[in-house]
Amino acid sequence: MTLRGKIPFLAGLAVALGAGWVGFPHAIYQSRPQPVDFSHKVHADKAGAKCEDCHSFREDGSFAGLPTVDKCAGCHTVPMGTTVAEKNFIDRYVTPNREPQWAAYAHQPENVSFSHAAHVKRANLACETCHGDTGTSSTLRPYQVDRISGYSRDIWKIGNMRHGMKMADCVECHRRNSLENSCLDCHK
Amino acid sequence: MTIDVDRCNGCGACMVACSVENNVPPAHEGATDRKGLTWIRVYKVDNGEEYPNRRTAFVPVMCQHCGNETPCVHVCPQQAVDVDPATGVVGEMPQRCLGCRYCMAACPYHARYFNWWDPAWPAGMEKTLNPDVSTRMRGVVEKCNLCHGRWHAAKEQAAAAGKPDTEPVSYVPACVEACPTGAIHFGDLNDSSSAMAKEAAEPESFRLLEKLNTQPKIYYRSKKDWVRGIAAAPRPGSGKENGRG
Amino acid sequence: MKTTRREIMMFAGGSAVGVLFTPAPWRLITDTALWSENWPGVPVPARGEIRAKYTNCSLCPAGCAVRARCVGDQPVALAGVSGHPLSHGALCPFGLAGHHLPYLPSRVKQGPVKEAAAAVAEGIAKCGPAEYVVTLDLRPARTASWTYRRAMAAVKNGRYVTPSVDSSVAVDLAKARTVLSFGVPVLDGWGTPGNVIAARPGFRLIQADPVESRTATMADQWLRIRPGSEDALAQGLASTVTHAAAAEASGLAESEIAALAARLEQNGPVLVLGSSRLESTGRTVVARRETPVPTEWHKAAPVSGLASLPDGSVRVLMVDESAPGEYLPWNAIQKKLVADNPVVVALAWSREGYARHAQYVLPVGVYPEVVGDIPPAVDSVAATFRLSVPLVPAPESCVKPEEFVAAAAGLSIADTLHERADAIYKTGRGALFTCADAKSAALKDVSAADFWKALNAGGCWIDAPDEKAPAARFSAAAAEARPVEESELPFVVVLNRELTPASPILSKVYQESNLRLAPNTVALHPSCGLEDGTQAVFETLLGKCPVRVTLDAGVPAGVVRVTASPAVLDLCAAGARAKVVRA
Amino acid sequence: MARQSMDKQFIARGVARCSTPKFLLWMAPWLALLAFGLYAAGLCLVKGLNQTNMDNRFAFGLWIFLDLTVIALGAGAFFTGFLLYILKLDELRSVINSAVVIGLVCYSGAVCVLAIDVGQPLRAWFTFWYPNVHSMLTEVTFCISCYLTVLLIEYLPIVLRNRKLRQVPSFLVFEFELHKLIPVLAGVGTFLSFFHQGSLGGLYGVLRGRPFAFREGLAVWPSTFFLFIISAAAVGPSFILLTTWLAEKISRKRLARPEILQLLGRISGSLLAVYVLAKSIDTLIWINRTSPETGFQAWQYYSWKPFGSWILVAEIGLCGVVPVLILLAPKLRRRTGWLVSGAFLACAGVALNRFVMTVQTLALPTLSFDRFLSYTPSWQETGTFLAVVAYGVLVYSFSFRYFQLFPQERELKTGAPQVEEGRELVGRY
Repeated sequence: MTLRGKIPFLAGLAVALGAGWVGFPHAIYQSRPQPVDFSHKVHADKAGAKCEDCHSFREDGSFAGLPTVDKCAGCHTVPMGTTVAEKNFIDRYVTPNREPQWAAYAHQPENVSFSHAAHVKRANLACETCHGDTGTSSTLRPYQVDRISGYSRDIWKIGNMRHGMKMADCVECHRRNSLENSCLDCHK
Repeated sequence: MTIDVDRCNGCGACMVACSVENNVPPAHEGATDRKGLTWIRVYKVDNGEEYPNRRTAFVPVMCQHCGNETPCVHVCPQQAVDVDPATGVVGEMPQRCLGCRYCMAACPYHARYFNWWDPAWPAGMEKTLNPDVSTRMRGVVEKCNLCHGRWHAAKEQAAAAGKPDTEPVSYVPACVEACPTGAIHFGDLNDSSSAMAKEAAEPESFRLLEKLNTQPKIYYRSKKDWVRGIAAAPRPGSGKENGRG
Repeated sequence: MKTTRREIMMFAGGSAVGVLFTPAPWRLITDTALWSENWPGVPVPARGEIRAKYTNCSLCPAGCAVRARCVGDQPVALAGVSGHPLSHGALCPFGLAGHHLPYLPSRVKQGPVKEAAAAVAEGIAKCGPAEYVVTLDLRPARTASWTYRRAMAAVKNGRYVTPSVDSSVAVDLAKARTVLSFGVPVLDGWGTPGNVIAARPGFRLIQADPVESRTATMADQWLRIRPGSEDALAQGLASTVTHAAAAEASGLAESEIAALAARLEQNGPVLVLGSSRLESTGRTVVARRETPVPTEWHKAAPVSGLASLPDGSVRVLMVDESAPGEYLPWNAIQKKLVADNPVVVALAWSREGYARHAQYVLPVGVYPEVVGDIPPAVDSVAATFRLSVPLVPAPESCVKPEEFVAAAAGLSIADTLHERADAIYKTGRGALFTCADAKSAALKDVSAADFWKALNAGGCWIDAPDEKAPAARFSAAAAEARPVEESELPFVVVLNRELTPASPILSKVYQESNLRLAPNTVALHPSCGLEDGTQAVFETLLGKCPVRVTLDAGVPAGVVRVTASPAVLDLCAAGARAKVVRA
Repeated sequence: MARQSMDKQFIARGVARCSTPKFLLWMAPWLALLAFGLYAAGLCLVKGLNQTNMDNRFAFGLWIFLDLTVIALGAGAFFTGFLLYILKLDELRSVINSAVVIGLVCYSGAVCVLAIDVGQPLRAWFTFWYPNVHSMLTEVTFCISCYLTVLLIEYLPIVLRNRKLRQVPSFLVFEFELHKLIPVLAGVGTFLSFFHQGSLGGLYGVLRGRPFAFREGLAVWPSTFFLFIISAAAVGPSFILLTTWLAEKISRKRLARPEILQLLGRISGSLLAVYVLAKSIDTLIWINRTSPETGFQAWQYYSWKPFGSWILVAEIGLCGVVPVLILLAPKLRRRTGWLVSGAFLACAGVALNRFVMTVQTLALPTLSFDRFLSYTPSWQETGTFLAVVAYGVLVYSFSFRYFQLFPQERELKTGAPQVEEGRELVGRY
């Protein structure tokens, strides 16, 4: 068959490859801005805050996760800086004492039972291992969620992370350190 | 785990506590004792006699956590079921399950349950769900895993307290905690010094269908001969239905 | 140029091949599988800090202590409080699921409060000389009950009525060596379950029961007597009739009765439950000291039974159903109402009780939404005081029954619970048990403020043992089975006590297994001719209601065992006759 | 008119087929049945398996039973292929195409039903991604899906040899290439189907929790593994025999020489003989050793009515020994009536065996305090299965009309004018 005859075939091939590799990865995620333009960097530098200061543990060893607004109110009842972001934050959330609807990048699926205590306190893993350089970011990137499964994009590795947070990634590390590897060790 | 059949008065507290702990939904109106979800189920068993010789006992049956060639584990086509080498607990992952129900056919104790309906709670009641256990969806199999939610909590506290992960954690499943007569005991069978191991070794202890050689980790106890008799295969020929409960 | 069909097909072919070499199809099947993990219809439990709260269960008179596991402020699981002097850490299936009750589908949420208040006021106003304003209290001896009695004392012709009048008679299980029970579910929710279980090794239980109830199963001796023959057997044992006559009536062997009588002689002290014919011995039944109340409360209406009211005399009836208690059949109440439009107000959280009959149904808070005290259970020799503390807020629309009644009677009340706590504190008697540390402390060593604080944290005050508590006896209780009335209906009714309404999760024991007899279900002997699970109609001389049939070899032929839900109790009492026909 | 002539162009040269309207008339009821079945299946998919009468105790029901049966009957495809291409039994060329279509129909049908039978079809592919190599079901899934692909490829040349389609040159080339491949495929197919027929048997044989089904065996495979292989191989030819005979009756044509059918019967008979022998031995071992060792006296299984010991007699005797005798007796074989009934009995026997393995296994109690259970499929279950039957008939009829299922048909046609006559008459009305 002549090359000319093959053109439509090749065209189809090209179109499909383009769509699948370029278009699809964008289309599958839905992107949502964070309620507040928060800078981890500023807080780390100026307030000299460590991660645990805001993302704290409770007495019973469970992890509190994102701080509630009253924690922020500790410092930010009145603007400390001059940024618009801070002013908006105070007007919108601190003063009326409303919780901002943060979207947790690293939010795990419901059936995962992840113990920060076990990983941070016992295994001494650095936060960056899973959370990438979020701690030093000067702005919050928009939260991207898979349109179908509803899971955060960070579960599948995102740019600045060493690895993703898929089961495969957990298992890989657990295997390497010959730790628990039966289903219910990590699933609830 | 040991269950003292002589102490069980069949109140059903264990069944309720289990469902509350593990986010097992209330029955769909179409559900029956054959389409329900009861990780632990108390059967009413009698000796087949008539009054005054009639004797009745209550036998709670949950996953027996078989130790030897666990029937459900190696039939599952996609590794949704496994035996934790550390604890010996037979774990099942509803999110991995495709609902082929092969494991249910394989289980001689009928301890596995299928979600025939989407789980549904009356409006507002979903607020009372236990955050340590994920809810299941329609079309998957689920069963007792000795309250792994509580186990996770115990492990987390141990980790927070700086204990090494080699140390076994202690907790009790919901049914043990709920049993008002204290008929159910829970402990470490491997530790031969433990009260558990001692109870299991006593002559009045028995396991269901022992001859199948599935090595269950649930031991039943009774001083009554006829009760110990229930461990055997169905009485041949007796078409009599005593499957109430 | 024009594209031919062939070119289009080749293009399609090309893209088909191409797609396979992109992530798209593989990601899509992965995502759909992930979607099935949390697709619509699978609720996600709320996360949050886990806290423990303590309260006392007000679902039955036992008032067991409860430790609630809460996420934030929302209770997600209940358990007993181990080491508790009264409930010994036990909790029944109903108590274990108590935190579901606020979300019951059958819950009353709205009600005509103003209209009801107006109607009551009008009723009181035009209440004639021989007519009464009545408050019916299903759970007597509470602080709220005292409020009702004061309120009824405040209105002209006020009457305070309760189902059972001897709330101050207590049973001392620890003393008994033999317990003879006539159909009383001793091991199945009677008294304080934890206390009964703790005392169980100390006594021999003889259960006279027509059916193989859970108690009969666990008793040391089960006497399967004919339904309704309890009284005859009791008389036989009390030798007011001959053993032969008793045997004749009860269906037991004469020798059996003789042997039993002898055993009662030897193995005293004997505690007799469910019959007032036989005398309990050895002060196993005593008069309990009243839990102290402020002296100014003593200007209160007396406690009277429904029987004390003449028929057609009740102009205004206010029923407090907020705390489940013994249910009086509606036809008995109806007889007492005046002919020309009486005012009946039901203060209820469930539609299943008097709400079906009252013209005004007002929503009230349900356990664990409301604060209230729980009077001592029948097996508590010492007076007690413990509060059922709210774990979740009650809906805005709910009224407080005692406030409604007090307002109707023009009685102004303050924080009655606090007043009573102070009255108790003044006596300086007894000890305080605190749940959090499971410790008891003498009341003298506690400050009044701490006392009140502890009570609001599920704590429990227990009176000092009363050495010279006089022996007492039960008056013939309403629940006592009366002889079978004559009728051509084939079955004799034996009632089965279940707490209704209960959490939907009880479907585990009602529907997804036949462990307990469900409220809308009757148990019959397999020989009855109906199949297991048949939809049928339960019919008595008073009416009918739909039921499901379940077969149970433990129920003798000619007997129907039915769960005593309000709907059923409106139709029959124990020993009544009924028939069950396929629907 | 135009589309009818169009339609005619697709029908192979030299064979006569009934008129288009008549064909459509024949297809219509089956299409209706298919539609109904698809609705039922849809209900099960959308509303969930609560639409069925299966439950926690009867985890498997009608569907699994019939899947096993259908796959056993479909075995004709691989076994004929095996005989033809590997053992070079050339007479069978005249039924191989038909066999392939039968196989395709049975397997694809079974797979579809399985997809509905699982609670979470969206996750079915996990079996390929996280396979549990110890599970017989994994083996089944892999083999069946692979073999289905093989069958599709084997089906292609049959399609491409269609009179109209061959006009496309590239198709012709492709078909030719494929054809050289067929023996290889047959080999692969044989291997695969041997395996999953076995695994289907193993499915139950390994259930140590179900002493009624549990069997000891060789290596990792319980005896049922091998019994299923033999039984499937045995009834495969019988089923082809039956279908061919049916096709002849319905189309009123002679499609294959009687000798061929008798040959099929003989093959079937001899294999069945082996099977019956093996099965009997297995049963004896099971009754006397396997079952008692698990604490279950074998005779008590048969004390739960209605499954008395008659079922054992029926399975091995009536539907085992009897057809063997019929099919192996040359005299009887020559009489179509006997031949067909023999083949039918053989098929029935295997169906009964599959029924016992699935339904009776689950009906029997294992705990001393549970009861013998009964189960009747809901209309949704039945409907779904009827859809498969309809689908089978449709595909077969369609293939029969437009493709060359029976190469001998053309020459036989001239040999049998009277039949032809009849068809013509019918055709005219």
